[in-house]
Amino acid sequence: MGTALNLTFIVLLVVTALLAVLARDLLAAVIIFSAYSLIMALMWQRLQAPDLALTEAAVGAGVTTVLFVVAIFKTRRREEEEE
Amino acid sequence: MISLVFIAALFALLLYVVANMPPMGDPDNPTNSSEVIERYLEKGGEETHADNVVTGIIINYRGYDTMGEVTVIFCALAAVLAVLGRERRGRIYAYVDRSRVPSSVIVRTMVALLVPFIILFSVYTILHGEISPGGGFQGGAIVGGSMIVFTTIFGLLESSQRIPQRLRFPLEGSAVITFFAVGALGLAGGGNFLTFAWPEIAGNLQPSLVVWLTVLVETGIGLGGAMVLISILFSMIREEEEIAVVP
Amino acid sequence: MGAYRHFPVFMVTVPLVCAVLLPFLGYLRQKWVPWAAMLPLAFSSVLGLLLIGKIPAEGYLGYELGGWPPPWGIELRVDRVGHFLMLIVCGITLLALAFSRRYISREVSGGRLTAYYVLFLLMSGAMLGFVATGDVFNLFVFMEILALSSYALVAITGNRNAVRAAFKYVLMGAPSSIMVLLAIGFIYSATGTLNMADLTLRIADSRYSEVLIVAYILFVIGFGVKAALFPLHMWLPDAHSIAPSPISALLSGLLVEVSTFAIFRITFSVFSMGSSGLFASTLDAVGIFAAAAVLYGGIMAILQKDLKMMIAYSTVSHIGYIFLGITAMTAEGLTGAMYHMLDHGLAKACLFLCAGNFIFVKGYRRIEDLKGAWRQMPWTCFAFALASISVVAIPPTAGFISKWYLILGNIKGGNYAYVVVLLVGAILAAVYCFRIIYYMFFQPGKEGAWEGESRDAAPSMLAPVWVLSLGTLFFGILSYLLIPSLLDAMNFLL
Amino acid sequence: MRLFHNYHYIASMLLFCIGLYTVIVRRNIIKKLIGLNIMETSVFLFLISLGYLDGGIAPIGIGGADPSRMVNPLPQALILTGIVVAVSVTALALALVILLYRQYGTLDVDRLFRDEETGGEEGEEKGETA
Repeated sequence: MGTALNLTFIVLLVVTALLAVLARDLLAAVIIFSAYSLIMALMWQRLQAPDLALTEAAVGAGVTTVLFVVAIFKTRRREEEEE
Repeated sequence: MISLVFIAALFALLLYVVANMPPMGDPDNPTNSSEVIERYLEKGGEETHADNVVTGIIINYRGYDTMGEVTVIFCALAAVLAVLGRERRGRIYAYVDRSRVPSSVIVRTMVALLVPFIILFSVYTILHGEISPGGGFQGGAIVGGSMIVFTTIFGLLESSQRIPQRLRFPLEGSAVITFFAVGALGLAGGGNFLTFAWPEIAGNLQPSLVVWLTVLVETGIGLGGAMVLISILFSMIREEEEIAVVP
Repeated sequence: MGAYRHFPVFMVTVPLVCAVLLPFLGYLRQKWVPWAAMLPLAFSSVLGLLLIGKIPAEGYLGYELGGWPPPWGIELRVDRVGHFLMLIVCGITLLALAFSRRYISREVSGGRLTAYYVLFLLMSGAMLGFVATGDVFNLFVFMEILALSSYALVAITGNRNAVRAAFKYVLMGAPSSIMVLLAIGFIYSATGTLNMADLTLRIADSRYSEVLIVAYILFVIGFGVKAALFPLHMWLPDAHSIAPSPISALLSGLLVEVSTFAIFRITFSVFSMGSSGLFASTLDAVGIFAAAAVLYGGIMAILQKDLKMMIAYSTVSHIGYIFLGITAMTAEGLTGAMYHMLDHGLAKACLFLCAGNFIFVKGYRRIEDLKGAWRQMPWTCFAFALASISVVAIPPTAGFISKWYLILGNIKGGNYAYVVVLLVGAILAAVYCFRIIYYMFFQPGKEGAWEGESRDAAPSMLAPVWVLSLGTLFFGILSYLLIPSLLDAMNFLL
Repeated sequence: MRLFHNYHYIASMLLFCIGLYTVIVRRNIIKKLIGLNIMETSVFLFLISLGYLDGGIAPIGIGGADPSRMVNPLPQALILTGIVVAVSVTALALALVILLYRQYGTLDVDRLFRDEETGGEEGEEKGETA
């Protein structure tokens, strides 16, 4: 049971990481990255690190994501096309 | 193409390491069996007077790392301000505030109601750091997060009046300063820098003294961290073109 | 043990805390900030000087922070070599700061001026901590303060090229920091401790040598980016040439060397080499890259048209020299490497500050524009010439002494190919340095290039330059003061 | 078999390489920074898994929790510092991105560094001055 849950989390982590990397819409990528951070926080809770889960949920999914979103609003949302 | 090959080679190398690493979760592997951990876990409670061993390590055993850590966030603030500059003072300048997101009354009311509770929760997180998960920086990040929500709904002008620059400015360095002050206090007691306890001086009061100092440092980190995060956010949100208006 | 056992921690912490207090002064009295910023560094320098001769007989001065004994708490550990480097750091940062006062007020204004001094102090304190610490994770923390402040200082003018160079630096520097963290994770997994002295003991009888070797490789790559070792140097020429001149002096004269010192430390204090053949072959590979760096840096420096760009490529070349001393694995080679850190710090800081003088007074950056410069700026030109002589390694200067020992060390280690490389490197250095000296002193200037009212740079900008260039001469002539104790310390390490 | 048992480690190495791939190969600079963050969290995951103990409990000694069953608290303390460092680097890098976009109008590294050869010499014009 525990292993299955951990493996599910890991698969989710890899999938979200890949999606965040491959998405062409930067805002979408950042939101997926936020989901990645939240899953990471859950994973760390599973590894008995509640302090870090709290920190990652507040910092990784919260502050970092917002900083990214602000930066995207200040710049542009879509990745540029190949020349 | 070269970079792909490089990354593949690196991955293979790392897999090779992982295959040769001690099994995870085994009580006998070097990380879990060293005497370093034993002391932290068994004596941490009485030596640092923090039931949360992680807090004990952060504030007490490895306090110098944490002092470096708070210097890093201060450094990040100085760096961002050096690159982008501070937002203008709310009273003197007004600007075309484009940071607001159009929102309905419901959202505005809910946010206005929620933010105080989020801040209350963060205060709890900071002050309860030594007995439950959480601590200074987590609480600070939560305050920062709540101000972010507030800013997106009510705009930079409004929120920079709620937490004005002249309030943030003196508090931004509070984390480093409290840490240094507490560290120097240990020196004054005849110990080393960052010593929290002097049994011969404090006597029976020592446990509560350590707890109070821990809470003091946590509060400093929380306040400093929150203010730094908010200042960084404001600095990034601020618009370039500002128009001066008569107050 | 007297009060001096507390000195290392104050040398590191006081600049950091003063950096945090500086904005208050900037708010009250902007004009005092440049002067006030010198105080903590002067304080650290004084403490550092007072420590001379106080390092105990066991070879290091340990300091248990928080009173927790080493494997549990963090330890600062200043050995003779570290103390030597800390003194270099104190001296050069102080001189660069003195130079900054006039120079930077033209390039940076308003609130950023305070930010400049804050970041400068953070960077200096972090460098001191980086050298002093005896704990690998603490090393990482100081490395991050150092990295963040240097990223920002490169970009501080807000000039578009500066921002771009800083971003390039971030893109290389940040992943390298993460690699160092991963390496720390690896050695922690194999030993269960983070203290360097404790690690040495446990690595010796660890069962997980594969993990340790990869950790070592990651350390070398991670610190190699910060030290700009040849294939990882791409950020250096841009960042060093575009940053304001005092910052270029710090980056080139200190940051790169401090990072090299980290590799030195990891190699000799933590992994205490020689336990396995694979470590030795890693170090051999580093030696090949270092030799490539010497040649590549020298050739690229000759090809440059921009003065600061040329000095930056010369730094790439000289980092190769230092690494060749480390990979020689002999006491002479290591002494040469350490002495080269001193010489290179002084000479490169001097060259960059001279370039700063040219930019400040006349706005000239190109090498061509320096033709006939000595008529108007004789003091700067003579200091530049003296520092160049040290870079080329001509006898009475410190550069000669360090290269002598580097060559001696490589001969003793049996690496004759590297001896040839070192000699070729010196010839390349002669080409790029003497070209400029020739331009300055023996070529007629362009019409109107060196006329006008402005004379040589102000005394407050000439003094640091001259202290540095005379320093190369001083440590060249009086090298017998330092070399024996360095040789002792190195024999102790091996 | 040990390789499978250490699946947390494998996952973090995989994530590390995904992040490194993004930093090196992707051309958009915000994407690169996302990759950087993925790299960082992967290393954090690795360090936390190092301290895990089978059947362990969180290292909080309330209500007579058994110290011998607690997971290793040291990596957790280190990672807390690491997270702060990560967010600091991200903040600075994003500030640089905003400034770069203001000055170059692009987020694409190839376009950003296209005129690099001449960049050092024409670099006199000031960009934004505060």
